[in-house]
Amino acid sequence: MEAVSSRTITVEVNGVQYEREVEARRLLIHFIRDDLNLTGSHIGCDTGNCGACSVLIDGVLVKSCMMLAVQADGAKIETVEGLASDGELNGLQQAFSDHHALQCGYCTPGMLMSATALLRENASPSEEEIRKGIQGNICRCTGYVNIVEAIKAAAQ
Amino acid sequence: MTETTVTPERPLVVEEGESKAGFIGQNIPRKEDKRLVQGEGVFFDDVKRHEMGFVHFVRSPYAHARIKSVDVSKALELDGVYGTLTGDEVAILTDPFFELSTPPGANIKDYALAAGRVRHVGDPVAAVVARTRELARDATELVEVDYEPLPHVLDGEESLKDEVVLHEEAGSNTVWSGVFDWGDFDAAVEDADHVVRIERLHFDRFSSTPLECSGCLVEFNRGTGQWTIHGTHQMPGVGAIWMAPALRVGIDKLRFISQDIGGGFGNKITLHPQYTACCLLARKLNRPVQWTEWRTDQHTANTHGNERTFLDVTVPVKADGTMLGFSVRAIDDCGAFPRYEPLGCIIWAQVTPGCYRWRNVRVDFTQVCTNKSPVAPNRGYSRMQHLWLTERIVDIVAGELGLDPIEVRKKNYVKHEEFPYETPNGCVYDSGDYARCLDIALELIGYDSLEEKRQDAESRGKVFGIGIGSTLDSGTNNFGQSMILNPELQFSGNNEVATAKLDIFGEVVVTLGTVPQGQGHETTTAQVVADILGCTPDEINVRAGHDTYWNSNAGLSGTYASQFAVTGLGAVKGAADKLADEMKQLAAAVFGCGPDDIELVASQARIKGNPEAALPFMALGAILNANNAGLPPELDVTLNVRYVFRPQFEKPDLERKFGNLTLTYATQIHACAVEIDPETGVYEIVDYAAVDDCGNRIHPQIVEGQVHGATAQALGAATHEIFTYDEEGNLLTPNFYDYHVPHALDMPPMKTGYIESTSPFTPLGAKGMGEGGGAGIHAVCAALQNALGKKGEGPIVWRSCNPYEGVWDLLQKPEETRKLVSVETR
Amino acid sequence: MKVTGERQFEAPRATVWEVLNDPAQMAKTMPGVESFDIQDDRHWRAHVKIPLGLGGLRMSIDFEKMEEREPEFAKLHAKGNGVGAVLNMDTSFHLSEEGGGTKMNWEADVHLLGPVASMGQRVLQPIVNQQVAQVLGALDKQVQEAKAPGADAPTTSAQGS
Amino acid sequence: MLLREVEYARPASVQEALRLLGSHEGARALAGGQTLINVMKARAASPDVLVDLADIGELRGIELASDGTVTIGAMTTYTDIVDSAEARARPILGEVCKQIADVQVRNRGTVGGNVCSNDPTNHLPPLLVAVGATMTILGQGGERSVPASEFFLGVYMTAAGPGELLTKISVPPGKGDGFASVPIGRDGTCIVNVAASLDSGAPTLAIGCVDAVPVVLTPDSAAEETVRAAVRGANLDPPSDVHASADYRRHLAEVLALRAVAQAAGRT
Repeated sequence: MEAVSSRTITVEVNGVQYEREVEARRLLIHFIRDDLNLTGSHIGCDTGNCGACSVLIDGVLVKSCMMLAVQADGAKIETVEGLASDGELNGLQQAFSDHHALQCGYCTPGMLMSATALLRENASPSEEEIRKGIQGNICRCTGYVNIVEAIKAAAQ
Repeated sequence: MTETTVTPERPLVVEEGESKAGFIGQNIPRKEDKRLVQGEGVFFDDVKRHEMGFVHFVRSPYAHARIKSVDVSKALELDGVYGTLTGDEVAILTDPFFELSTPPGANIKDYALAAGRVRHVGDPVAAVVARTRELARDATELVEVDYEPLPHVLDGEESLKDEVVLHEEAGSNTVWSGVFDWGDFDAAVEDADHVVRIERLHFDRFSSTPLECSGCLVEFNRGTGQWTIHGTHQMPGVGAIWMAPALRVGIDKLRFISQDIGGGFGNKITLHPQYTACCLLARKLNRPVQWTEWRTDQHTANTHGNERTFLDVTVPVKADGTMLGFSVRAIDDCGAFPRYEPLGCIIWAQVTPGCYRWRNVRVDFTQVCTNKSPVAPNRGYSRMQHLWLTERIVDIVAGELGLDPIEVRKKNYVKHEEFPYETPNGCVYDSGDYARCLDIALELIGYDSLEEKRQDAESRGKVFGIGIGSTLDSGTNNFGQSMILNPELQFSGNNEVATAKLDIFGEVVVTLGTVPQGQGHETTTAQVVADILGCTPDEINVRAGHDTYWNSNAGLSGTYASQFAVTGLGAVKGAADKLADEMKQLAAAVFGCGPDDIELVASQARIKGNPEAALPFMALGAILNANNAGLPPELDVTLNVRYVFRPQFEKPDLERKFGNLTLTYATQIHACAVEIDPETGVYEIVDYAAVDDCGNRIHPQIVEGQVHGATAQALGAATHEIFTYDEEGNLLTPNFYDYHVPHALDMPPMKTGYIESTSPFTPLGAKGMGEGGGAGIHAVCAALQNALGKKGEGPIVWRSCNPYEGVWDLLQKPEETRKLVSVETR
Repeated sequence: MKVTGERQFEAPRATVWEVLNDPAQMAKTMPGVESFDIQDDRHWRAHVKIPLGLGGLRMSIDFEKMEEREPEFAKLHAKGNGVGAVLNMDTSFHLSEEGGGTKMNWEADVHLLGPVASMGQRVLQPIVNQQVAQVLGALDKQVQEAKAPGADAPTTSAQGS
Repeated sequence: MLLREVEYARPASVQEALRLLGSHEGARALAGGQTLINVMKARAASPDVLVDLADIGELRGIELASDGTVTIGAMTTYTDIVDSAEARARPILGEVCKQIADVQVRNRGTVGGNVCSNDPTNHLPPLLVAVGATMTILGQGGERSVPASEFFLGVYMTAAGPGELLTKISVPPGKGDGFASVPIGRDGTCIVNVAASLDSGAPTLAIGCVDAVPVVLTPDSAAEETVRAAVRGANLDPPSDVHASADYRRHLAEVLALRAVAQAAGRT
């Protein structure tokens, strides 16, 4: 098929189907935040370094600022808004609060998605594995100390 | 790279005061967390309006150039573009923002967009508004700006020569200069056994780069002329003081709203130029406009921390290691526009002696403009730079005289029994025990097994070093210090506001004047109010964020300068006390007894000794709000109170530049262990301890979180974070691709300890804390110096930022830095 | 950033001088030239898309001849405007007859401004070297063509992408 | 953060991809996007057409031949290599891929994207040269093989020209390999990196970050003095940037060459 400058895509985000026409140049993070109004995922940089935009695409942890929305056509996307079930926090979210693993909360959505991906793959990670798992998520408030503690606690 | 298998121990509890009843001092769950962990916070970029336009700025590629013409015609022709704004329009429609300094700084003209001349790469020249973010960016490429490049200056000392003048209307690059002279420095030099001289030290330019960049959504109401700004401004009180006169409107026309902010660290205080441009666009286009700043814009044009060079440092020292004082010439580089400056020229004087008892200090201070991004009060503002100077002096003096830097600290620290301690320029350190904190830090880092650690490192071909960083968080400014800079300024004291009400269904609602960006204000406020009203924090509804329309802010409201625990909670305590008193008066009127017979316990107002006679909060609220017939006429009770907290300050003596400039002084003593690979200069922080003393801790977890965060930012600034410019004036670290902030794997194992020296000057005995005074930078520099130098030999660590090549140069050419230091022994 | 070099041409100095001073022929030596208009013999503008492997960098460059001493020396100033990049370049060359051909000593002082400059600081030097090598290669062809007019000039293969 | 207009296609086959790439001068292949999308965000360079290779199954996967040769499809991600049993036939591959950036980038970033973008600081160009890999390029005129040492031509320029695709990379078996680098912070961008292999006969060294392409050295022995002389003999002229001067990079190249060779020697 020929190259096009915009296209209708179908995505499932946190279990809900969406069909939208979107410009080829539209980044996936802008599509999630501006077009679908799911503003939980955030933008903290413009070079793919900070991880605040991390989401799961078909179970794989990615930075949604380095993907075009059209690339996600047909995918199942999980964002932070899908972690809790109608207001009931899951274990990881509760551990983040219990251990004061967030202050401003701006990196937290991306951090939770990275931790979710890590724990699905490795049920009891060591401290080094936890730090390696969130290496792609910059936090400027916490120095990562309590984030590592929270993930360790959620793993038990 | 050692595997970080050491898990940070739980904080070493040293002084477990009697466990206070009530919620203050407990780690209650944070009220902010529930929404934030579900991605349901509301940050400025989450706010949307129908038909809003997206703003994108056209920015200068030149460090210094005259603007000959700006042609927006092609941009306007692009389908989907709503409109534009240029510097000429701004110069017509607004007045320049008022300057804090005296001439020549006072004559600088600072507009929302560059008018006539651009002064740094990234300086906004014009703005375009369009239907989508992408279209706005496309349109900026169609705006044709004809620049006439001018010579530029990027170095502070060079700029002082005024060969290249940035602001013609000021006629000089000097923003402010003055000499501070306390005690008798010359006599001290006479009396000294040694005089140590340090030719040059340099505090590098960096910033705490909050993860959320700045931005706003601005709506204009044509009927009332009212602007509503959903944004990230940390000090709306001062922001409005800048913006209203520039826009030629009353201050009430500017309504600031924010709920959640993704970190600020002082970099969201000087947003008035960009916000004013957005206000003009919202009015001009009669549509809401939304500006989102991207990371590269934030680094190249928003704000940096102050860069400061220290020259000709002279330190008279007695034979026994007692330091008598110091003199220094300081040159502070504030970038292209002063804005919040020159406040930085006096703020350091809050901690003139640092943690030490020397009495004779002379500082010749000059602040200068350069063709670089403007500065803002970045975390540790101005005190960090000065405290780094005092700590470098202590380490270099100890090194040159062959003394143990730890013993020299203990000998010269202000003693525990000397508090409250008046500094040479009249500030009063409220309480503390620096030596004790140092001992705890040494214990946490296993100082007694120093030699084994050194040998173990050497066996792996590494050079080991341990360093101390002692620092202060001076909190709650007396803005009267600004008068020392410019006697005509009408700022002094400080204030913060809170309101509290009991409404019809008995719910307690509190509003603040502060602008939290992660410090947990809703939680600590609920703790204070719950303890006063005798209920639980869950029953206290603290409205999230800030809104001018709550009418709970004052001129100096905001969240900055480590002061919430004092000013914010001081206002909250005042409001809660007033509300409690009114609740007792109402209950007394209902029960027919005196207010003193009433106590507030278990969410009820009841008669002491007769618990059955109790009115639940709901009853009190209902009676006053909807069922008040029969209440005594003289009962003046509203259950809706507003309180303004004002710390007790005097205006300083402008002649002697003398007076109490800050209310409280929290202490942090850090110890850092490094291992250097001598073949490459690469080094790793292998162990770290931070001991904190900020008086009574309201929420220990939140205090520790601030210590962790401040340390991480300081370690970033000490190792890789630096804003370096090439000779064209291009910033070489314009985003996170080259500006390397610490990631999870970069952080060392961190151990924390604390003591609580109650403050005698604050309502809750707490001290403001959180900026951290750059303790991590001092500790890393000290550790590198300890590893590299031996008595009177080896290199001198003279810069605050030491990347691998910096350490490599120190190793390769020790004589280049050694010659910066000389010792005259009598 | 200063770049200098030397190049030997198997052609008489007059021919080399003629090529160097004919904007139309010089245009063919520049990588990714899309269009070219000559205002007068001292000013001309080129629209180029510099091939950068990951997609071109579009720029319009205004050339101005600053100095000229036929047939041995000329100095040019070039000012390029592109997205996220402003180029200021001063370039000059000396021609001297040597060994039956012509030796050209050239130098260029390249100033690049804007985000492309800071983002690309590690790759700027190698990219400039690559572009210079291509220009000199193309210049060699032009000179050979000019030397033997009418000879069926080899079709210049597409330079880079 | 805001790209210029671009056209996008997602072909199902290599042939279809080649046709699309050949049909437009400004067409570029989009693999993992971990470099190209960032370059487009900065508008430092803007392709007109993106040909997304995600749906072309045959370009992804790792096979281990009986003679121990590991063949990696160009669209194979770093995570695929780190997790792959077949790739363990040449352990250095997984070990180095694991140091690249972070989990998110490794989950999408591809081997083909890494070598075709050929950013001077990338890990794989020097590594694949040192281990003696061979690249297979498919163009309109059919398939050809190019040794890694001849694949890298300039910054962002490789033997895979416009309208062509790198389809796979074959790595001969071996154990005696080493990789040493100085990254900015842990797992950060490399200031200098050096790959070494003692398996393909004489020692082969490839130094990254010091030129547009990896600098290849073949000292006649792994002895320290020989290796040091080889690096000095190369009289490297590295770029300088905010993280390191040319002199510092030149010095690191020497130290890291010795360490990479020592690591390789310890594993033969």
